[in-house]
Amino acid sequence: MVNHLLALDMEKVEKARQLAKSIALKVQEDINLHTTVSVERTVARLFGIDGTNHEDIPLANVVVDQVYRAGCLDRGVAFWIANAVVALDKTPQQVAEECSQGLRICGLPMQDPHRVDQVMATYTDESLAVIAQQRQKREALKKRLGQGKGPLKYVIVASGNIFADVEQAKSAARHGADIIAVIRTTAQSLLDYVPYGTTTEGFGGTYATQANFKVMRQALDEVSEEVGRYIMLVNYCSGLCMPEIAAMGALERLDMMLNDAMYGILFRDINMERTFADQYFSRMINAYAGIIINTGEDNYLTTADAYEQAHTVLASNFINEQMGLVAGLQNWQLGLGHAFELDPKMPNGFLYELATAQTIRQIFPEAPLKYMPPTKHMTGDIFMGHVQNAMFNLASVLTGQSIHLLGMLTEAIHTPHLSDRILSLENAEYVMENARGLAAEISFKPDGIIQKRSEAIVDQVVDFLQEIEAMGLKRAISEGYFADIRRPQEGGKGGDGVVRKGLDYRNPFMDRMQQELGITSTPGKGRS
Amino acid sequence: MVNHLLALDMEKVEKARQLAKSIALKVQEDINLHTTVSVERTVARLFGIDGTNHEDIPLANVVVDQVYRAGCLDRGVAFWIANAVVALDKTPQQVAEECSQGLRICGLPMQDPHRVDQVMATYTDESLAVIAQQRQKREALKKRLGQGKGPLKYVIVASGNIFADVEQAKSAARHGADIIAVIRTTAQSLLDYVPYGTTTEGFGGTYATQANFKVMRQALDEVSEEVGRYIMLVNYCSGLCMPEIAAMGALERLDMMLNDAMYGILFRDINMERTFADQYFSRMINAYAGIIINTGEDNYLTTADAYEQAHTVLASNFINEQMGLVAGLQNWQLGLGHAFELDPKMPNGFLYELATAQTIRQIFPEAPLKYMPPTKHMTGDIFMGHVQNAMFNLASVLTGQSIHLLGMLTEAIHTPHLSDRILSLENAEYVMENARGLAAEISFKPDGIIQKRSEAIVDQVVDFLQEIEAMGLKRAISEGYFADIRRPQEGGKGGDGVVRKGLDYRNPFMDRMQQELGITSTPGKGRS
Amino acid sequence: MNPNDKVIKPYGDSWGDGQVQLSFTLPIAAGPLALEAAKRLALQMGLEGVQVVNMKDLHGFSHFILYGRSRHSVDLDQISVVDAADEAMSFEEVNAFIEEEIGRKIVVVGACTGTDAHTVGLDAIMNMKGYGGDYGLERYPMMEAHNLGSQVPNEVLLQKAVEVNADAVLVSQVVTQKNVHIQNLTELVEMAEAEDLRRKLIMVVGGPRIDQALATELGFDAGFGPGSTARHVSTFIAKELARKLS
Amino acid sequence: MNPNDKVIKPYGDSWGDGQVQLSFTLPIAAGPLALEAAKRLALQMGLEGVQVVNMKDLHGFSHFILYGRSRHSVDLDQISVVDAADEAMSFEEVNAFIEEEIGRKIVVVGACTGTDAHTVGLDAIMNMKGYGGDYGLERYPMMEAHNLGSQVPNEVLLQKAVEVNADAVLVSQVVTQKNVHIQNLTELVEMAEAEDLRRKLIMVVGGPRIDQALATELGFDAGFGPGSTARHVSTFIAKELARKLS
Ligand code: B12
Ligand code: B12
Ligand SMILES: Cc1ncc(COP(=O)(O)O)c(C=O)c1O
Ligand SMILES: Cc1ncc(COP(=O)(O)O)c(C=O)c1O
Repeated sequence: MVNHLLALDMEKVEKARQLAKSIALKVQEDINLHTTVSVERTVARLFGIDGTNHEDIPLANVVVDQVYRAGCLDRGVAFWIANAVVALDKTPQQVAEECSQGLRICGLPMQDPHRVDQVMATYTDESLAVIAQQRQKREALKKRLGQGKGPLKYVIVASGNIFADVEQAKSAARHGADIIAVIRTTAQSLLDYVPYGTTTEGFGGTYATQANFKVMRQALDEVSEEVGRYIMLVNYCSGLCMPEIAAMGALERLDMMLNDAMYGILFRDINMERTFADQYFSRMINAYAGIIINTGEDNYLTTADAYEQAHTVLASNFINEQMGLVAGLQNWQLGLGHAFELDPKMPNGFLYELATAQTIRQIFPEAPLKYMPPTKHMTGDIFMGHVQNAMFNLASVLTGQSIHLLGMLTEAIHTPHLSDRILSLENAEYVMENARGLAAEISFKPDGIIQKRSEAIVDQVVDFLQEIEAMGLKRAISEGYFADIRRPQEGGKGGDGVVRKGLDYRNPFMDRMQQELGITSTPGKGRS
Repeated sequence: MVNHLLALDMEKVEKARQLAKSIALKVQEDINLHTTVSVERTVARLFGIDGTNHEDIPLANVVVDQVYRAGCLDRGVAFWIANAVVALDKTPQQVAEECSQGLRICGLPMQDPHRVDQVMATYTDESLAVIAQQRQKREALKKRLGQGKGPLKYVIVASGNIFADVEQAKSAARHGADIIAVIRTTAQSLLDYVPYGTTTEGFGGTYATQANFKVMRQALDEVSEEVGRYIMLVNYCSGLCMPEIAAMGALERLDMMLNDAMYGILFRDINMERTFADQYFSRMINAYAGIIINTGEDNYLTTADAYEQAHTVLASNFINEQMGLVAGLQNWQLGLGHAFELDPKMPNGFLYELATAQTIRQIFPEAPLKYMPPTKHMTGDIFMGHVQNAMFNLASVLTGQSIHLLGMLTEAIHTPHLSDRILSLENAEYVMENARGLAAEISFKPDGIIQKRSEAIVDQVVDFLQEIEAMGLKRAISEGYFADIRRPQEGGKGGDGVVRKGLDYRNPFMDRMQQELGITSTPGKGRS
Repeated sequence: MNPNDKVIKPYGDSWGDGQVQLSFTLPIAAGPLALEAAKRLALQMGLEGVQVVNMKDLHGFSHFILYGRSRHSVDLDQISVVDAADEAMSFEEVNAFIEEEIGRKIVVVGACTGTDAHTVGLDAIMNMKGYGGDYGLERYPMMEAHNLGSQVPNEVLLQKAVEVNADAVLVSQVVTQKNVHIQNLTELVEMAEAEDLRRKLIMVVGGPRIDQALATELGFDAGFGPGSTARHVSTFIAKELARKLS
Repeated sequence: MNPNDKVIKPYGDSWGDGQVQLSFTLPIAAGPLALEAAKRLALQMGLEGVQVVNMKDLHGFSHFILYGRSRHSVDLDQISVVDAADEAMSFEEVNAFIEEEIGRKIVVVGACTGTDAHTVGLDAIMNMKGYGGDYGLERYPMMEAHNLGSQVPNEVLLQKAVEVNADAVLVSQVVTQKNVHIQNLTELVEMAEAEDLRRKLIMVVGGPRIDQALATELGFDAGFGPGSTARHVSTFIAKELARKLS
């Protein structure tokens, strides 16, 4: 239940929401016209295509690249695979393996459209059934084991080695962590393929691979039973393989995914069209799989000033919300991000932090908000850092945040060591339990600093969204509206992987999920 | 200005205050009948008797012991010294020196009472003039340099070596400390004399000597100019030499003194009569010198449970207040003590801490409350300890405490190292500045946990004081009413140093100060 | 190094990374010279890849926070320790043991000696109520426990021991500043020896900075640190007395 | 040791007490064995009077906080360091120096190379706005600064350097996990050498874990750590170029 410590002008909030909706729908028009190599590889994977060729290239890439190079990806890889399945009487996996031996599937004779449709339907059903089962399993486990009290304590593991990550994750769970995120190695988001197998070499993170997902999920299932809480697993549905990772996560029962409509553009210089198209399909998969997404607005405040730009975070929350809803996500799946990033030297900074956190809390009452700790103003002074985190922990429990990323005292030094995580968990446990009832005890003065700051942010956000709505999101991004970063509308990585859908484009997963999720406003097929 | 976050039942508060007054006045009756060796040594010191004999025994002790052993202390040492001064035409110091060579002053012929009176008056005037000058100097410095914003940051130095203490104190002042307390070596409170000269060997603290006071005062005066804030100096007016140290502090311009009506009885097993008589005279000196006292109720919670016994702290605050007022202290001089000592594992402990701190704040709105940090539940986990201190810092700024003893992350390990103090100062600076405005922003729910806890404590305190008033304070102490500690009414150290005043008892300092401070209710002379 | 090795190193996030955090103050102002001095100290301590992550000027002093990889390791097979906690008997077991093996009450005298006034730790061991879920020695039917309280001079403790014909003395020392406890404990043992009491008495010391090694070094029979409860102490005394009497 | 000694030790509250705090994790469960192992490690590090003040069980691991007195000391007279901060010229001075000594604009190219996407540090040095009160290199009239941004492959950086005829390259490395920066920086120097650019270019690296010693070791001309500003970097480059040209 969300506290109403602030008096919000709900008309302005509604106005902002409508502006964001209009912004999102405008982007969506474009999204509907395009597919991407990554979307198509996702389809291939969901058809069961797994493994790599002799050059370690994933078979999903082998197949899609071939179709792309042959210039026939505008029809969707699903069609070509199904056609080959019918033509050769093989499974999609076998077809893919043959592709890596030289088979050219676009060159195969066209088969009976009815049988091709049937094949598509069969493999789609099969795959979606697995995802649905995983979703049910999660729900059953959550019901049986329960979860932490919340704000849910979320920690990262990032040793680079999945087996070391497992040790670290288990130890964290045993000390009170509710959510484990396996941070990705620094280079992965710009790889246009998903590495294969379990991995033990990463820098500042561990490769996101399906095998790694499986290893960690199993370990967390074990430790969940041990601690009597369902421990959630998170990875990054972000970068050039966004929807593929969504599919892998759905199959391996991840529970949350970092997944943002704009992060890749801003922070990885990924092409806009690519990002928008990828995020749409990936969100649909997350929606279907019952996965909670975590958006990345917190990142804005690492490059932009947290006081000046607080409203940009909120604006982006609105946009992420609308783009999420359009893709079929429910409100309870929208882990909108924000952060405790004010300069600790700012007088009354804590009051401003409370103002932002509580404003966002009240504007998105059903969303499992993701609250990020201080990072930018953390220094090598681990003692002071631990105190900054304590104040963050307090702000979180006071404003009823949902997903609470634990700040690490060593934030400015290294990805967390085993003991850093435990110290942080103890910090959060103490502060939150010691002050749990405080939110219900207090109210904010009507004319106080906190209330006024909240009003200012809401006013700013309306103006800001109005400007963006007028110029369009792409132009706004190109003009540095978010995070003080400018990205050209046509530039960025992975732009060549965007393909305009043909009239006969098919994506049976999208069709089926749109139907099941009740997405009507956005037709799945392009009109050329 | 004190916030009114809680609705207190002021009738009950007034009732408690009246009960405490009655308790104090009953004790005072007894006090008025007695003097002690320490009170008399104080008189000797104020007459200018300084230095030690060849056995390192302070001359004040030499003189008073002699008079005591001769069985004529009931007349007061002032008379005997003045008589000797007239008889021998020497200064009190010369008289004392001769005492250490064998002179027996009780055996000297009685001199003209008028001349004896005159001598007493002269030396009393002289001494009190020095004290008054120091008081003026303090006021001028405070006015010119100003002080910190408050809660005033109070740190201890305790290296055992006054010169190392000076380094540590200066470094602390430069990093934001407002108040420096030189902790006494562990053995000193039970010494029935005050060591002499500068000292470099102490255990868990540094000897309180007049020379050490001077060294530190000078260092702090220098650093006060440097940092542009008047840095206050604290020592311990406690133990068997309570009033002597008051005199030393008054002469050397200390600004605060740990000085409690019951601490010595409870925590040092000092005789009750002795403690009560000593505290009365010492407080009068502090009152005259414009020194703020710090009472020691925080100590109760190191042996008793902080939740169960919170009301005993408040009860003792009331008693210390009344015994302070009786001795001529003003409200602004009453640094009543309390502490943040709840078990950090207690759910909603922070709310209970706020309740107590705010209740005490509102009950004593003019008192410069002394708020003590967590000590009992500090462990070797310095990281967690630093967070406990952060919450304490927050509680302090939220409830507007006055004198804020900084918690040290190494509390469970050692007396503070140089860097411990700095880390703690930075912790407090951050938390307090970051949340300074919070108190003015919030209000507590009328039916909330905090308000109810406050009411419960006030109810308990009235009952508790009622019981004590009925049985008398001495019996209450002997039955373990405070700190879970029982002390027999007749037992304890230093009891043999209590002397019933004779009809002709003279203490010119007490007379003069009572007069100047406007103390009328309590006649300074005994009737036998 | 792998997870099954018996030769272990500090661990950060990969096996054998040797990660150690350290902090200290140097008595010179912060600056390049102090920084270099800090690094050299860390090097001498056997750290590699030394990272000074924080240098703070403290006016004439400087405070450092460092991380590094320890070159040192410890071979677990070379260490033999006994786990007192594992071997401790329960309240009932201790009493039964005393009844059977000694056949009379064991008499103990406890005190915070010297200038030490920290009674909470000794009380935790001796008082009825006990500590950490274990009853204190006063509650043991087969023990006669005398708690003399705080700031007891060593001679007073020994006098009392003689007076009640004690089997064991229990000494608590909490203040350790400038090794005041070492002085005081050494004095006690020397006095006991001088008065020819040492062999008769089981001598036990406890406190937050006390451990078995230190206790033995100072001539005590046992030392009990943080987390000790009456069970540990009573087990030790009962067994030790049985051994002495047999 | 006394306050005027040149041979210094860590300081707690008395001269020469050598007080050091350390913490680490051992890959075994907490208990007497782990405790002893922790102490032995501290001993090997040259600590005396080791106090394990906290042992925490982390399920198969244990975390320790320790204090001790370091046996090691450092002789300040044996250390020679230059204080870059003291020697740095001001914005105006640097520009004047370049005009006089070089007589033309200095061309620099900067990038976060390899997979590193942390641009804030490099921007702090290069952007107009600058950092810590100092303007960035782009603001210098006598500098032509090209900031290539993040995740720039080493070859792209060198190509650009050739293209604009750069005098210096500025590399930022923030991610240091598993020494990824060492690999990447070594590769850059080797490439520069292979392409015979090394002698022509002044090569500078910066980042929170970079210092002069590491930079030199890897074959760079200078390394800039936390707290560096454009003044320090521009002074170095200007003087170094003047030296090379003379
Ligand atoms: C409570 C307390 C006090 C109370 C003591 C009340 C009382 N009646 O005991 C008061 C307020 C009076 C006090 C005063 C002082 N204190 Co004090 N105090 C503490 C405090 C906060 C807690 C100690 C405690 O109760 N621990 C809980 C008990 C259960 O733990 P324990 O003692 O370790 O006992 C366990 C084991 O060690 C063992 N054990 C202990 N004794 C024995 C004995 C036997 C026979 C056995 C078998 C086992 C055993 O079993 C116990 C249960 O597991 C500590 C800081 C801290 N958080 O630790 C400082 C602390 C101990 N005090 C300290 C100091 C310096 C003082 C003073 C000297 C300060 C001064 N100059 O005025 C004074 C004077 C005291 C004196 N003359 O001794 C320092 C000691 C520094 C050092 N290492 O030397 C500490 C560490 C605080 C600090 N950082 O400065 N103190
Ligand atoms: C902001 C930030 C980000 C932002 C970066 C945005 C951007 N455009 O820069 C975002 C959110 C994108 C990000 C992402 C990641 N980050 Co990051 N991030 C940080 C953070 C919070 C602050 C860094 C910063 O901006 N510092 C401020 C600047 C001014 O300081 P500076 O870089 O030290 O620069 C100064 C000096 O070093 C020097 N300098 C620096 N460069 C240069 C160059 C030259 C030529 C010169 C002369 C001087 C110089 O001068 C500067 C001014 O004095 C730090 C934690 C922290 N508090 O330090 C983590 C941190 C650096 N990130 C880290 C990691 C691991 C990552 C990720 C790899 C995590 C992941 N797996 O997803 C990703 C991927 C990034 C990638 N591919 O590189 C780790 C690195 C750990 C390590 N030691 O290897 C850190 C330490 C956090 C942590 N504890 O895990 N991050
Ligand atoms: C939405 C989102 N995606 C991804 C990442 C991680 O970085 P990357 O996947 O780009 O390496 C973040 C970083 O916090 C994020 O917020
Ligand atoms: C009033 C008072 N006196 C004295 C002391 C210090 O102890 P002692 O002087 O008894 O050694 C304290 C301890 O905190 C105290 O509160």
